[in-house]
Amino acid sequence: MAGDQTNRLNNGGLIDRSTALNFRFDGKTFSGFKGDTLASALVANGVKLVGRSFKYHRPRGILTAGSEEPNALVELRSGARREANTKATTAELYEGLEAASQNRWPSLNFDVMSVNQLFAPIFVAGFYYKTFMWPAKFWEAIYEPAIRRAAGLGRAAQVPDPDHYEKAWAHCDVVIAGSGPAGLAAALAAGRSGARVILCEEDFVLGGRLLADGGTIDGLPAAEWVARAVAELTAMPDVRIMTRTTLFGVYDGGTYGAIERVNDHLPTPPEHQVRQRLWRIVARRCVVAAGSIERPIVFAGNDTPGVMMASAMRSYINRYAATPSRRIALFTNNEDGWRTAETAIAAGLQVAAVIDARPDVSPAHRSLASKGGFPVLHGAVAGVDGGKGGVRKISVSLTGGARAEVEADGLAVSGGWNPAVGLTSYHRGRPKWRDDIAAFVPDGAPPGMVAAGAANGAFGLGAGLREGFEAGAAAARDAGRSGNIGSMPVADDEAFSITPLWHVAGKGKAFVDQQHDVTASDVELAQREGFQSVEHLKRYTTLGMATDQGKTSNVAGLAIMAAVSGKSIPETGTTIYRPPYVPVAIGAFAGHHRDENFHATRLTPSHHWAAEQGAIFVDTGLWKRAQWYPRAGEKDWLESVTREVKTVRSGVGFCDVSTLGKIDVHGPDAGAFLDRVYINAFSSLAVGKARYGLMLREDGIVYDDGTTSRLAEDHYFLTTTTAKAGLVMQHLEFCRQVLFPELDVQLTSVSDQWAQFSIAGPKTRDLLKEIVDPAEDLSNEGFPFMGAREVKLRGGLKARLFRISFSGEMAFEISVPARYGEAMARNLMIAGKPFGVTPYGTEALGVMRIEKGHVAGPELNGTTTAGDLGLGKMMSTKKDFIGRVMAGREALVAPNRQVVVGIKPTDKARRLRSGAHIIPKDETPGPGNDQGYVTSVCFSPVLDQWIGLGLVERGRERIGEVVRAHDPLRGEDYDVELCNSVFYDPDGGRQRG
Amino acid sequence: MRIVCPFCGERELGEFTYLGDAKPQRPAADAGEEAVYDYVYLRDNVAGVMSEHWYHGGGCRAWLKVTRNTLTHEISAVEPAAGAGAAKVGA
Amino acid sequence: MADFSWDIRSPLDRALTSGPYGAQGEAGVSLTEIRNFGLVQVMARRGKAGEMAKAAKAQFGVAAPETPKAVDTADATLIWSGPDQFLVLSKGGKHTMESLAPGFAGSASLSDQSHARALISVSGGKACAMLAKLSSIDLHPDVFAVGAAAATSMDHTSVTLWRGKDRADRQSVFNLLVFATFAESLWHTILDSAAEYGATIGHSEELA
Amino acid sequence: MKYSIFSLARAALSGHKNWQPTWRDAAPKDRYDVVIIGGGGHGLATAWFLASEFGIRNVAVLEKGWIGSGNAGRNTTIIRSNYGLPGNTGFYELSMKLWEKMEQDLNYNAMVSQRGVLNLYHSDAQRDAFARRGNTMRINGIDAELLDQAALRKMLPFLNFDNARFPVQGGLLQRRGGTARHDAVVWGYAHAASELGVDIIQNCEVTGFTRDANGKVTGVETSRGKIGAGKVGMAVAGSSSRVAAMAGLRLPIESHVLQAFVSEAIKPLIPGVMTFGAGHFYVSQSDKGGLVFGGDIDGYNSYAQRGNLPVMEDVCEGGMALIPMIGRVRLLRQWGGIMDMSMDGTPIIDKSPIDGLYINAGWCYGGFKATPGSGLVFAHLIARDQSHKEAALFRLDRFQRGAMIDEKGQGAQPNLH
Repeated sequence: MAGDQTNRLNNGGLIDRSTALNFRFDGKTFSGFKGDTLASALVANGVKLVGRSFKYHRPRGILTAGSEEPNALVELRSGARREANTKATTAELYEGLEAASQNRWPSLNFDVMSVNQLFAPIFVAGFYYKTFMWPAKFWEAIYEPAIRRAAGLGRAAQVPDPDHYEKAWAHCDVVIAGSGPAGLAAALAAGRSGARVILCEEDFVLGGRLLADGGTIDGLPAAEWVARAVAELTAMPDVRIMTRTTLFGVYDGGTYGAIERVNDHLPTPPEHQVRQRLWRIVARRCVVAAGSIERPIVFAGNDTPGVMMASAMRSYINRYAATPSRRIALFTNNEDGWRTAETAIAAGLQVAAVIDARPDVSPAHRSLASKGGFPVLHGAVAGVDGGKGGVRKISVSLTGGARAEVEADGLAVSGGWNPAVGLTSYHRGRPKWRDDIAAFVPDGAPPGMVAAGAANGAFGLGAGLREGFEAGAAAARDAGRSGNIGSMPVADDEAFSITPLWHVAGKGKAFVDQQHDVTASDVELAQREGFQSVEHLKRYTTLGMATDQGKTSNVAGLAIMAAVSGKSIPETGTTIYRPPYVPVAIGAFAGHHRDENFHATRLTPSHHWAAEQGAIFVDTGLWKRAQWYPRAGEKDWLESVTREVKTVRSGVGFCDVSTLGKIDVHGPDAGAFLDRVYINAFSSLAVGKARYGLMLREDGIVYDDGTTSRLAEDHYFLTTTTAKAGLVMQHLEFCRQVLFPELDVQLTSVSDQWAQFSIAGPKTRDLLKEIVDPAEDLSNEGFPFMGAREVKLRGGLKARLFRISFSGEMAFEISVPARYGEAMARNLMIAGKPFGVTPYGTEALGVMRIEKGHVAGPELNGTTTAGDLGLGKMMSTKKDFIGRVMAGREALVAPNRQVVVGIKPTDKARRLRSGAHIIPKDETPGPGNDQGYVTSVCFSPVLDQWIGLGLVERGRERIGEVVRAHDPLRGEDYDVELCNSVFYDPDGGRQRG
Repeated sequence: MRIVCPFCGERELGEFTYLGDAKPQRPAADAGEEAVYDYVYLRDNVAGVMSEHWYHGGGCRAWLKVTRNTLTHEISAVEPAAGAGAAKVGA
Repeated sequence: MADFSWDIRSPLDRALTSGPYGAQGEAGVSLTEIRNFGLVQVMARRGKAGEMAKAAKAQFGVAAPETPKAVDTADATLIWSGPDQFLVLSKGGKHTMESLAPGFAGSASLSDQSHARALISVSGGKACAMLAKLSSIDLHPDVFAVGAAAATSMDHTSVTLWRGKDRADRQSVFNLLVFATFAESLWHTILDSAAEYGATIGHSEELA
Repeated sequence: MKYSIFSLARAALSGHKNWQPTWRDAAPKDRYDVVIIGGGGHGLATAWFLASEFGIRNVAVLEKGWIGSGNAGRNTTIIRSNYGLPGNTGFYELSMKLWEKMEQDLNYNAMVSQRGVLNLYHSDAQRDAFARRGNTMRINGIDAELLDQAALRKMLPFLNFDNARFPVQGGLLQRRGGTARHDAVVWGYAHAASELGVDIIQNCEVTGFTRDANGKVTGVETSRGKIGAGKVGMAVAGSSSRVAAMAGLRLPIESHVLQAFVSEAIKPLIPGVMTFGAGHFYVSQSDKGGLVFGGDIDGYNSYAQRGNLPVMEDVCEGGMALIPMIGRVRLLRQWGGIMDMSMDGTPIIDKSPIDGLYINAGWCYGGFKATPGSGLVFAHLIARDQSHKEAALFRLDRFQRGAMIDEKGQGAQPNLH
């Protein structure tokens, strides 16, 4: 077996010694056990140097044993699954794990960029704001690229993430964040009361600090109590325990975000499974039992590998049976830190000394010291001797001024504990300061949330259980659950005495934010330069902005700021706490919605038939629409589209137009209703007739257009553009429910009910006669232009037939129930075969509408008026309608507005392009003479040249004028003639014939 | 955010679409340009409790009048628009 | 005269492949498309809710739902679809626009939706877990009991969801009406969500 | 105090003990010629231009919290001048030209970095709209390039070209666009304005206006007492309606929340700024290494300065759809700012109907890039009582006249701009 786990204790720990796991760190093979994190396995293998810092590239080790880790960050996995900045302290070990240190070159041991340390006197906080300004060009060319390369930490994969993610919803009465003593007690109380409970634990084992610190609960060893509690909870059907799940944020209405790392503990997710799952948990109540985070003390050399949080050291020794050091010194300012000395002795390790910043030490600890044979030094650590090899010697400045030195290979530090106040503060709450524990605790919380246990500043085990149990019971009660909650778990409360100590003055760099290399003197410099607000401090020095989100640095930073600016800590205050509580993969927030699944896809009723025909599809909103139908031998799209247009204009063709929005408007007041939403009248429309309608927004600008037919006295069938279908439905419902509730009208979307086809061309009637029951009169008299009625088809199927034309040809639109859509397409091909029928796509549709001068999306662009579109005469003066008043404002009726006009190049061989601007001939283009632009273009088979529509200043008064089409983006500039926008059959004889 | 639709019950934000302040009333046809300008463009833009139009488009398609605090997002009341559920008018 | 056939094709005709899908072993989810049904939307006219209710009672023998519920009749299910409106889902299209119109004349407007939706039945031990990936609704049996219905959204698309009677093996049953033009897209999303549990895919003409 | 590599090196020798505050933390005087409400980028820039361009140095900038605590300090730091409508085009280019010399003007490195801003298109219609806009830019003397898919494949091979719901087809690139370090812009203007005698007064909240018998504004009431002023300018994005209400004005503005996000710092991955054209997502990578990204506003009126999950998910969906390699990059922080969403998506820089009160508001989510330009034209308006020629269309009465400047064509519906 590779590696010998030199620093593994022979007994104990929550690791599975029967399952050895091999892993690689920086190319070297090691082994650990199931139950290890990468950090604990590195500790077990005696690895101390794990990473390099952000700015100075200083050697760094492992500081913590949790998600607050600032230093031990690695690139985990490789290739497409490489994950930068992964905390070794939370990465679960698996067989074959690969990790690499980051932000070093060429190697962790020898990092060229560590020369930055030589420039440290210059590279102070904010130095870059004061230099790199001259010459101006050098910033992008030289300085910035160098800074960008040096900054950053790990490397992200540069290929698509191969794993899958998903999102899900969960609902409960009480969600609990954390499964330490308070969290478990809360879950027991809530679960017993009958509440639906979700217990989230970010670790892969339940128990929180009990896993490392043990204790006695209800007379049982902690581990045994945890096992019983978990068994009881597991047996409750409405309690859901979610491990590897972090509650990261709280949103409005009792919605909580949680990330479940479903398969991060495996090399790759099993087939059909996701890597991570984002949960939106809806809960009536939330108990935050997220514990607290031990904080460092800022002293020179506090970033040396081998300096570790005292609680982390206990985690490694007790939970993982791994010893970070053999001969440990402890530096504490509080009672709790001493536990590490007890742990070390119990594990058979040497304690070199305890350096206690407090004036007094309890008699029990005095006797522990004498039994353990180590000195208790009153004072503070002033410096650490050691480099990348780790701690060697510690210098202590004793109370009273004397110095002492301690030889040790590890230094445990406890500066007290900070309750995890993130979740309770995410609604911009500010925690309050408690002097007795020298820490910020929650001061209120978002609605429905309460903190309990250490997260609320109740550090004792007994107090944590009590608060958790009571919070769980209260939460369940608030949710209306009243079952018997049984008895509260009981434990003793340990004493917690602390003498705050934030910063030990001394020579050498003393780090506040270890990852971002922010030192105590940087904080002092910020204060000197006027960056005294904590938010200024954060932004100027970058303190607290690293991947640990300031969990180990923020409070110390503001405490130092408070000291140098002569204010108290509460006066100085905290920065705003921001979610997520731990960094969350972007892929998880996206879930299923990536690649082709980014948005849903809508298919027309004839889609699969069109695909069989070899249609090329285009995305139109969510729709896939047939764009054109290429035939063998056609060399490009233009040839296919031109053929489709010519076939329609000379024979017959059809196009699936089911994407139009279709709305049934029912009720006695349907006509009156439409009069108010359209600028033209509809109450006067005869049954069996269709009419083109135009809608405005209330600000007088054109909103949408379409044809609406009256199928019965109290039933209109309204169509919208494809793009606006949903929005028009919403708008009409607003009109119906909010603006005009007095009208008796009902609206239903029938967009999906009908397959609708446009059949166009001089032979349309011939084709239709094959399909429609012979009893139906399709003659010009029997079914005139703008007629609309139900017809029977051969075989008995009922359809709706509308004599409307978008192409300018003799045309009908025919609707059949959507499940017949595909059959309809096939039958149109069969029926039209003798007439040379062709299906046509959206391109040909577009060509024919431009030839006819019909406006569409590019002209209905949200800034044009009915007048701009040449439709001003449609505006009724006899009735009120949406947008009527605002449409009359001076600038909207000004004579110099840009209006729709036809445009064609004077050189017939020229291609016209949309987006070209219109400039008067012989003038130099500039802001003063930019008179409009080309909105829509096509190659017109009829005119055998490119034509287009444009919005041009006073365009309709300038028909015949030659102007410039100016298109610098594409390097083009050519003469075009402004012309009538109806290029084809201006009298409309063909569509009426 | 979650809105208790008077017809559907409590639903998540994604099912709703926002329009805006429900206080301005559409002026009568003869009210004149200044009144319509005020209706269309000017807003109290309340920092506090505000009555708003929301559309339950991802659900029952009812327009709702929601009373909501713009400082905290707390919703204190939801009622249907006058024409939502109007079949029961007079019934 | 040309020879036409008016084949009817469900929106999932192409996308649905009967058989097992996803993880092997006992299927956690059954997905069945129901193909032969009629669907008519009934909307009360202004002030006519009472008359519509009477007409419904006369037509179906049971009261139409006035809250989000689905009510079974002998040959149809009446599903609440919004204030003052409900859907008549009938087996094999037994209730049509034509058959319903006389009874509701004057009290309600009718709109045929038979072709506007696809109907999918989701059942099995993992049906709830799978639907939790798609639906923001709380489907716990205490909250969303047999007969509960919802007009809601999945994957940003409107759907009508209701809980049917439990299967013979006491597993949950959910029915889902989805818009026809979205059906194929949503179907693939459903398959993705079901894959980890293993699914049995099928189709049937009739609603169970 | 002059900043340079030499002053830094000198300071290093003395352990950086001799640095002076970047700006003077002033106490309010009784009266100023001009009082600017709002110590964000726009307010401080206005003060600096008043002092440096228009010779008005008896100026106070009042900030209710710490300078830069509003939108100046919570945006996504993008600068660009790629607008398509008269009024916007010239103004934002004026601003861009000021960005290009800001650091030398201010003697402060704001890390103005012209790494390019690229708007991606995914359809022919979108390409045509971009072509129209790009040509407007070129006609106005602004750099713009229309790139096709082949060009983008070479330039940004990591975009999702082949496996996407809406494949990238091309883009409109403004190479002179880019980013700037937002906080440094605030500090730079504060530094330079302070050097010219401007009083920067923090923790000073305006609670009302003082008016004379004719209704003219004569000063402000604040949490630190009354302060007299010849003229008062408000540059209080996010609070515009509230401050205007103190003077009895209603504005064509709604306040909305815009969220922004930053990832953990990683080695350089993404070169410039890019915007997704088929969803709500835009991104750049900061010099520190974090991906800074955002999307659409949440869509409902809000002063809460925080948003909700649906938009956060929507933005990340856009990100993954466009750049599928960022799936394993972790989102580190989310925050929200209050946007003054105007009724046409365009700002208002104008005299108010009240004598002596000047309005600078309605920036929607585009205020950061406008900072220097806004400072110059607002200072011009205040100093000369006349609009700067590049801000002449940003009038308050344009809605009454029907002369909206609506780039998105969404009308009087602020949450859609």
